[in-house]
Amino acid sequence: MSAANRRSLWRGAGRLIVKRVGLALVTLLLVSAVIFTISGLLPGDAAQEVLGRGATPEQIAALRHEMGLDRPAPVRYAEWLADIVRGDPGQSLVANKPVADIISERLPNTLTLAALATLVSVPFAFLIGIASAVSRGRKLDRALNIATLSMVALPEFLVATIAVLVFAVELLWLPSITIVPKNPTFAEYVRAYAMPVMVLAVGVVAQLSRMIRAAIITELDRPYVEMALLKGVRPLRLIFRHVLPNAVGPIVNAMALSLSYLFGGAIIVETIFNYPGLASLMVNAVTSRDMPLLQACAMIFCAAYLLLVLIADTIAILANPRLRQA
Amino acid sequence: MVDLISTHVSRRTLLGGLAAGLVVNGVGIGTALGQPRVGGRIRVASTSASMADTLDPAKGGTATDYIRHYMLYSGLTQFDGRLRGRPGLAERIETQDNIVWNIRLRRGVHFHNGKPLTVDDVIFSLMRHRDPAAGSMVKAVADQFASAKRTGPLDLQLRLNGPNPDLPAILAVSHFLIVENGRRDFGRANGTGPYSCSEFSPGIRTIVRRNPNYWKPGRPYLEEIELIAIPDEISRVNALLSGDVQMVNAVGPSSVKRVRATSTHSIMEIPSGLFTDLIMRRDNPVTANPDFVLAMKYLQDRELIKRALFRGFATIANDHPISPVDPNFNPDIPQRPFDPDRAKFLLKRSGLLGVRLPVYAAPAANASIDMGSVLQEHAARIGLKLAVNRMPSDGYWATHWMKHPMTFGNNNQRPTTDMMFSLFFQSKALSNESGWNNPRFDRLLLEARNTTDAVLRKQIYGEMQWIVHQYGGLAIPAFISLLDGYDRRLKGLFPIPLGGFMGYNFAEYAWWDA
Amino acid sequence: MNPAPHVEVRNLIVTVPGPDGAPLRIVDDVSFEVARGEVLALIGESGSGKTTIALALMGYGRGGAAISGRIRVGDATLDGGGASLAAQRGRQISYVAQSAAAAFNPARRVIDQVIEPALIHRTASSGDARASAVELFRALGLPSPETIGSRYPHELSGGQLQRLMAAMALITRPDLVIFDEPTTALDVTTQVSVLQAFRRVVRQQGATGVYVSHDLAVVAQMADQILVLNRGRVREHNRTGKLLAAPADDYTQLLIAAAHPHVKAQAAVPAKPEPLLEIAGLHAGYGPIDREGRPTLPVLSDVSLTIMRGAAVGVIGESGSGKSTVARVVAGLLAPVTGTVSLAGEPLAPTVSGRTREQLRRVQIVFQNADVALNPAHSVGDILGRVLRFYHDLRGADAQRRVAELLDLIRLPAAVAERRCDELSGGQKQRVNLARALAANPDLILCDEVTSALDTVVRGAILDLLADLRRDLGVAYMFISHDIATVKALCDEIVVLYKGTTVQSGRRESYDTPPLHPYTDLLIRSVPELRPGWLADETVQAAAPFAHMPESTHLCRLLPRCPLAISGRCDAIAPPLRKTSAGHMLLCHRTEAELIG
Amino acid sequence: MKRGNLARAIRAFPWSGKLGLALVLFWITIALVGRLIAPYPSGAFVSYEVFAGASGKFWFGSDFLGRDVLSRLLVGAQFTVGLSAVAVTIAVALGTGFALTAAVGPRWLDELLSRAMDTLISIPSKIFALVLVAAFGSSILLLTLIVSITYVPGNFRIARSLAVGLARLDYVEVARARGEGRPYIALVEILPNMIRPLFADIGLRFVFIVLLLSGLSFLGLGLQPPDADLGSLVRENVNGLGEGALAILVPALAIASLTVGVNLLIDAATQGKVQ
Repeated sequence: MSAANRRSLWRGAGRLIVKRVGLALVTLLLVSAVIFTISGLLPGDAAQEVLGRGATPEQIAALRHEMGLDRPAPVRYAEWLADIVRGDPGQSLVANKPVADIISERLPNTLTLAALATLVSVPFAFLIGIASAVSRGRKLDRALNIATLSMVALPEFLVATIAVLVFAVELLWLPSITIVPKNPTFAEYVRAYAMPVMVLAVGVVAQLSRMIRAAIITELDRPYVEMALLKGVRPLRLIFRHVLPNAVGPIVNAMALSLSYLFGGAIIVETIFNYPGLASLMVNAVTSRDMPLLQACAMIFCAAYLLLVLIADTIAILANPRLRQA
Repeated sequence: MVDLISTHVSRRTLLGGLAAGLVVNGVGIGTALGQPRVGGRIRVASTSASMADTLDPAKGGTATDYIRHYMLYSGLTQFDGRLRGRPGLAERIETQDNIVWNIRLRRGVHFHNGKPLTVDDVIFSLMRHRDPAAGSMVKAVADQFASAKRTGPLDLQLRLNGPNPDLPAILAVSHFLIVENGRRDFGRANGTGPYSCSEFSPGIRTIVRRNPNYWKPGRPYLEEIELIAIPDEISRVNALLSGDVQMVNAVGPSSVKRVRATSTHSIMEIPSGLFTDLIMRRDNPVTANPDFVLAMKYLQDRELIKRALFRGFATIANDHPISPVDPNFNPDIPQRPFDPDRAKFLLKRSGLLGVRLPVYAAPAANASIDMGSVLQEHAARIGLKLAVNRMPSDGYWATHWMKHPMTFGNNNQRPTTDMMFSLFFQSKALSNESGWNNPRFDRLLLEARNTTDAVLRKQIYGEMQWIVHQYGGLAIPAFISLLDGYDRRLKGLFPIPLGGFMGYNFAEYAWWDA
Repeated sequence: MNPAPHVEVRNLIVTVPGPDGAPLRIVDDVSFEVARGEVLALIGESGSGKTTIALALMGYGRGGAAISGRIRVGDATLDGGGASLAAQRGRQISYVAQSAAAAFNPARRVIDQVIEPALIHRTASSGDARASAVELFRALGLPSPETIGSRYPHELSGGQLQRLMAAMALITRPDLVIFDEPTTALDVTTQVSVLQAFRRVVRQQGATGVYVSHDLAVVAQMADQILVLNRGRVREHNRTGKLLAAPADDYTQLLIAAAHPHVKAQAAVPAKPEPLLEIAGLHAGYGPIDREGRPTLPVLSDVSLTIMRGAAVGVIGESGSGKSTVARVVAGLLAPVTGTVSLAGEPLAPTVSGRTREQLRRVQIVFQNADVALNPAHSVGDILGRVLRFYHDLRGADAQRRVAELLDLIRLPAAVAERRCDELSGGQKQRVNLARALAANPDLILCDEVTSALDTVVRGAILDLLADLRRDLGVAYMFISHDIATVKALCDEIVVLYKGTTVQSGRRESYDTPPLHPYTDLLIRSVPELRPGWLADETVQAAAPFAHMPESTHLCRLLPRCPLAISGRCDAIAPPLRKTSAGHMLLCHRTEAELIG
Repeated sequence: MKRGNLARAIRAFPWSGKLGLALVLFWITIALVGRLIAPYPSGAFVSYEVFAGASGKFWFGSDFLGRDVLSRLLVGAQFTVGLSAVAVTIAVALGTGFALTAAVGPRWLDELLSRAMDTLISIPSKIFALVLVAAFGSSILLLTLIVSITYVPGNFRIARSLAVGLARLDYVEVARARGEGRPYIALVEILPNMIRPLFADIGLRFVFIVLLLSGLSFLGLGLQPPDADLGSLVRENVNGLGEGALAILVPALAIASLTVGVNLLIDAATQGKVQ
C-alpha cells in the first residue's frame, strides 16, 4: 500500500469516525431525554423510596427538598445535562455517593463478564458457523442447526437454573452464585465465572453461529468462490483466505449486537448468579428512583452499543478495500 | 359481653404465653449449650440489597440493613425469644409511670475506634430521630421522646410525651441502636456492636470482623461474616445448598422439602406475626359495605392458603393482626371458617354479587398474588367476578397499596402489640390500611398504654382483637412462618419472631462447629 | 506426437434436480474430441448447456448437477481412472470466467489471486510465480506489469481484469484452458485487444482451448472447430471455416443470420417533420454540486440533440459514455445541472415532481434488463393495468380490453396477462417491458439498451417489433446501445457519445463511409466480422501518440486513445464542432479531408 | 395452482422442515382450541397434592398450587402464541413501515428514523420493560406493546436494507418516472418483494418474543394471574425443578418445541427458495 493510499485510508476513517461520534452524541441526547421522560412517569420518587411506606408527608417533603426533587423536571434535566457535558454524572440520590464512584465499582464487573463470555463464545460460534456453512444442507449442518436451535429455544433463566441445580447443588463442582474473591487464583477465577459465562455463551454462540453461517453462505454463492474452487483451492483455504475477509462486515455487525446484549442484557444472569453488574445496578436505580444513577447507566449502555457498532463498521470498512478507499 | 369474653380469655392467654415462652427459651438455651467456639468465617445471604444500603441505623429499611446494624452496633436493650426488651447497653431501665424512664448505662463499653460510650452518645442516638433532616425511619416513634437529659456519668432520664409501657422493647429495635455523639456521616461505621466493619459496598456486600473488645465477654464467636443479598429465592436456596452461603432467610415454603432432604442443611421455622392482608377501603361504597367485607372474610380459604401457598408453614389467622406468638394473643375468638355459602348469602343480601372489582396484588406483598388467585377462584364459584391485577413490586407501596378499593398489604411482626395497633389500626394512623374509624378501638388503645397492669392490658388488647376481627376492613387469612435455611455446622441459633436471622440478630449468638 | 486426442468426451449427460424433484437433463448425450493445441468453440444461446459442458471438463457441476458419461483430459478422467479431473483444476485444466469483475475476490490483491494456483499446486515458489505472473502481464499487454498486481479488483477496468484472469489461468502452464464467454462483459473496443492477447499467449504456451460463447463472430476468430448447441443437444459440429461457409443445420443458419441485425419494416418519414424532443446544452452528473457548479461526478457535458416526431435516434457509446444518463435526465429521474429539455416546444421541469402527468405520459422509459425492470410481485395484467389507470383512468373491462390489445400489439397471447413476470422467458419479459411503455400511448420511448441482454435470435425479433410499432403507431425512439450494428439497423439518426460529449451525430447513412470521427471509426472497426482470420488481419488498436497524457476535460476526451491526434493542436485546445458535407457533425481537429484520407 | 405450488414446496421440505411445520400447526391448533378442550378451569385448585405426577385425572400432574398442568398449559399456549403473534405483527408492521418510509422518504427522515431506532435499541429491553411496567402497570396491552417496540429496531434494520436495495431497482425507477407517489412506490412496488425475505425475520423475531416474554415473567413483569403464558408457567413452577415435576418440564418442553418448530419451518422455507 502506498503512503498516499494509507493517508487517504486514515483520512477516510477519521472523517467517518467524526461523523459517527457526532451522530452518537445526538443519540445519547435522545436516550437521556427518553429516559428522563419515562422515568418521570414512574410512581413515587427517590424520597419516598428511601423513607419507605411508614414515612410522614412532612418527612418526604423535607427529603425531597434536600434532594432537589421539588424543582420542575425541565430544570433538573437541564442541570443534569450541564453537569454531564462537564463530565460529571452527579451525585446518587440514594447512596450518598458520586455516581461516578458507583459506576466505577460495577463497570469492571460487567466488562469482565462480557469479555469472558465473548472470549468463550466467539471461537465456538466461528467453529460451528463455519462447519455448518461448509457442510450446508448435509447431515452435520442439520445436526448443528438443531443443536444451536435448541440452545436458543429455552428461556435463559431456565438454562441458568438447570445449570445451577446440576453443577452447583448436585455435583458441587461450581459455586451457584458468582463471588470473586479478592486476588483470586486462576482456578478460583475460572470456578467463579464458569457458570454465568456458560449461560451467557449458550445464547450468544447459538445466535452468532447462525449469523456467521448465513454470512458465509451468502459469500459462498458468489462467483469468486466458484472461481477459487476451479483454481483447486481447498475448503479450509477457501473459507479463511477467500470467504471470511469478505464476510467480515455482517459478522462483525452481528458480533457487535451480541456483545451489546452481553453488556446490557445480562440482567437475568446477573440476578440468578447474584452478580453485581451494571444491569442490576440499573434495575436498582429504577426501583429506588435514583435518576442520576439511572441516567448514567443508560448513557453507558447506549454509548457501549454505539461504540460497538462504530467499531464493527470501522472493521467492516477496513476489511473492504472498496469502502476503505471511498 | 365484650368484657366477659376478654376477662375470660386473659388468664388462659397468660398461661399459654408463658408456656410458649418457656419452650422458645428452652430451645434457645439447649442449642446454645453446645460448646461455643471462637472462629470460623461464614457468608450469609439476605433478600435485598440496593444502593440505598446504609450504615446508619436510623435509615435501615431492609432486613439486610437490620442485620448489618445489629452486627455493628448495640442497643440499650435487646430482644429475647418472646420479644421482650432485655438489658443491653442499658444495665437498668426503670419507670414509675411509663412516662419518665431512668436508664443506667453499662460501664466500660467502648466504640470500635476505642472511644468510651457516654451518656451523650445515647442521648444523641435517641433524639436525632426527631430531626426530619436525619431521615429516620422511626421518626413517628421517636416523636414520643419529649426530652432526654443526663443525670449522672452513666445515667440519663428519658421523658415521653405520654405513657408507653413498651419502651424497653421499642429501644431494642435496630433503628435505636447507639451511635457516636454528633455522628452524621455514615460513610464508615463506628459502633459498640459485636463486629466491626471491614468492607461495605452498598448493594453488594458487607464484611465484618469479630470485635475482640465486645462488651459481652467471650462473644461473639465468628471471626468474620460476609453479608450479601440474593434477591431471587431459588438462587438463594441454591447458594445455601451449594455451600456458597451458610445461612439464608426467607426460604420459600416449597423449597423446604429440598433443603431438609439434605443431610448438611436444615430449616428453622420461626412462627411470627407476619401476615398478608386483603384491604377493603372504607372510602369506597362497595368495600365499605359490612356485608361485603364479611363475605370476603368468609371467602378466605385459610386451609388451602396454609397448605398450598405456605406448605403448612403458617398459622391460620382470624382477621386480626395479633398472632399466637404475641403474648397478648386472644385465643378465645372463634375461628372464622371458610364458608362460601355464607359469603354468597351476605353478598346477595347486600346486593353486591354482581359488582366487578379489581384486586391489586404484587410480589412485594408476600404471596398476595396467589392469595388473590385463590380468592378470585372461589369468588368466581359464587358468581362474584374479581380481577387480580398483578402489579410489579416496584412502586407498589407508593402507588397501589391502600389506593384502590381492594389491595393487598403485608405487615411484619412488630415488637409490641401497641405498635401494631397504633401504626395500622388507629383511626388517625398514617397506615390505617382500611381507613376505618372505630372510636372504642381508639379509646382502648390509649387505655392500654396508660395501664401499668400487664394482665389488664392483655384484656384490653384481647377486646381490640375482637373488634378488628368483627368490624375491621381487613381479611387476614394466615400468619406466615419465617423460614431460615442454615448449614448444620452453624450452631447457637434460636428463633426470635421479629424476623429471620434470629430477629436479624444472629451474629451475636451463632458459632461455627467445624 | 500423441495420436490420441487431448480431450475426449463421450455421451456426456448432465442432470440437475428439477422443481418437482425429478432429474432434468441440461446436457444430453454430447460427444466430441479436441486435439492437443486446438481450440474448440461451444456456441449456443443461454440455456444451451455450453457452460455446463465446459465445467464438466473440470469435473465440476454447478448447484448439485450430476455428471455422467466419459470425459478424459490427458490422463485425467471424470471417474478418477488415472488422475481425477477435479484434482487437475487450476493445474492442468484452468478456467477463465465470464465476468472477471465478479470472479476476482474483492477483498484480496490481484497478484495474490493470480499466483494462488501455482502455490496451491506447488508448481512454483512464491517468488518464481510472481516473476512469471509479471511476464504474463506483459505478454497480455497490461499496463505497468510490475505493479498492477498490487491493486485490488475494484481499482481495475473490466478489460484489465479479464487479462489478469487469463494470467491466473495460465500461471501453472496448463494443458487445457477453458474460456467461458471471456469478453461478453467487455466493451467492443476492449474486446478486440483482449481477444488478440488471449490468442497470442495461448498459442505461445501451446495449450488446448475450449471457448464458450454466444457470439459466432468472436468464435470465428478463436476456434478451429465449432460445436453448436441448443437445449443441451449438439446441433452441428464442424471445422470453423466449413461451418460458417456451409451451415448444415437450420439452427446454425438461424444463428448466422441473426449475427447481422436488420429490420424488415421501415417507417415512413413524416412529411412535415416537427421537433418532439429538444435537448440543449445539457450538463449532468452525480453527487453534490461544487462551487463552480459542477457535480462531484460529472457525466454529461454540453450534450444537445433533437428528436423529430416519429423519428428513431440512436445514442451509442461504450460504458461510461453517459448514454443512459441522457435517458435518465429526459425521464426526469436526474435533474440536469444546466441545460434544457423541452417536449414539443414546452420546457420540461428538471425532475418528475415538477412535470404534469400529461408530460410524463408522453415520454416513457424502457430499461435494459427486463428481469429487474418488471416487478416480480405483479402479474403482467397488473403492470399494464396500472399504467392505464394512472394515465388514462381506465378500469375494469375497459382496462382488460386494452391490456389484451397491448399484448396483441407485442405479439403475446392475452392469457399472459394472468402470468407473473418471473414465469416468462427473457424475450417475453422484454416485450412486456415495451408494452408497459406503450400502454401510456407515448410520443417518445427511451429505450435504454433494451436488446443488449438478449440472445441474438431474440434480439432480432425485438428489433423487428420496435420497427413495426414505430411504423404503426408513429412513436419516436431514443435508442440507446453500445452496439453500432443494432443502432444502424433501427435508427434514422445516430449520436455517438464519448465520455459525456457528443463526438459525432448525423443520419445513419453517413456512418457507412468516411469521414468518421476517429472514435466512431474505432467502434465500427472493432465489431468482429463473421469470417475466420479477421482478428489476425485487423489492426484495430493503432498506436496512440498521446497514450501517456492524462485525460483532460478541456481537451478532446479521446486524446489518450486517438491514433490521429495532432501534436500542438489536440493536446492544446478543445476540438471544434464541424459540419461535414454529408451533413453530420464531428467534434475533431482533423478536417473532413484528413479523416477521409 | 398456487395451492399446488405450496403442496409441492412442502413435499420438497427436508424432514426437519416437515417436523417444524407439524409443530407449528400443532401449536396454532392448541392456541385456537386450547381453552375449549382444557379439562379444568385454568385457575381452579383441583388437586390436593402439589407437583403431583401424571395421573388419569391430571395427565400432566398438578402445579405448585395444585392446579391442573394440562389445563394451564392449554390456556398458556394461547397466551404465548397469541400474544407473540400479535406482538410480532405490530413489531414488523412498525419496523417495516418505518423502513419503507426511510427508503422512499427524504434523507433527513431516514436519518431521523435511524437515530430513533438506535435510541430504542440501545436501552436494554428488559430494563425498558421494567420502567414501563412500573410506570403504567402490567396489562396484556402494555406487555404486547413493550415486546413489540423492543423488536421494532431489529426489524427496521433488516427491512430498511432490503427496501433501500429494492428502491434502486429499475422497476422502482420506472414507477418513479411514471410519476407515482411515494406511498404507491413503497406499498405496491417495494413491499411485496420484501415479504419473502422478511418472513425469515418474522419467524426469528417470533421466537425472540416468546423468549423475551418468559424472561419478563422471570422478572415478574409478565402476565397477570391466574393467566400465565408458557414462560410464566415455567417460572412459577421452577421450585419443582429439583424434583423433576411435570409442572415445569411440560411447559419448558412446550416453549422449546414451539421455538424450534418455528425455526425449522423457516429454515426449510428459506432454503427451498435458494435452491
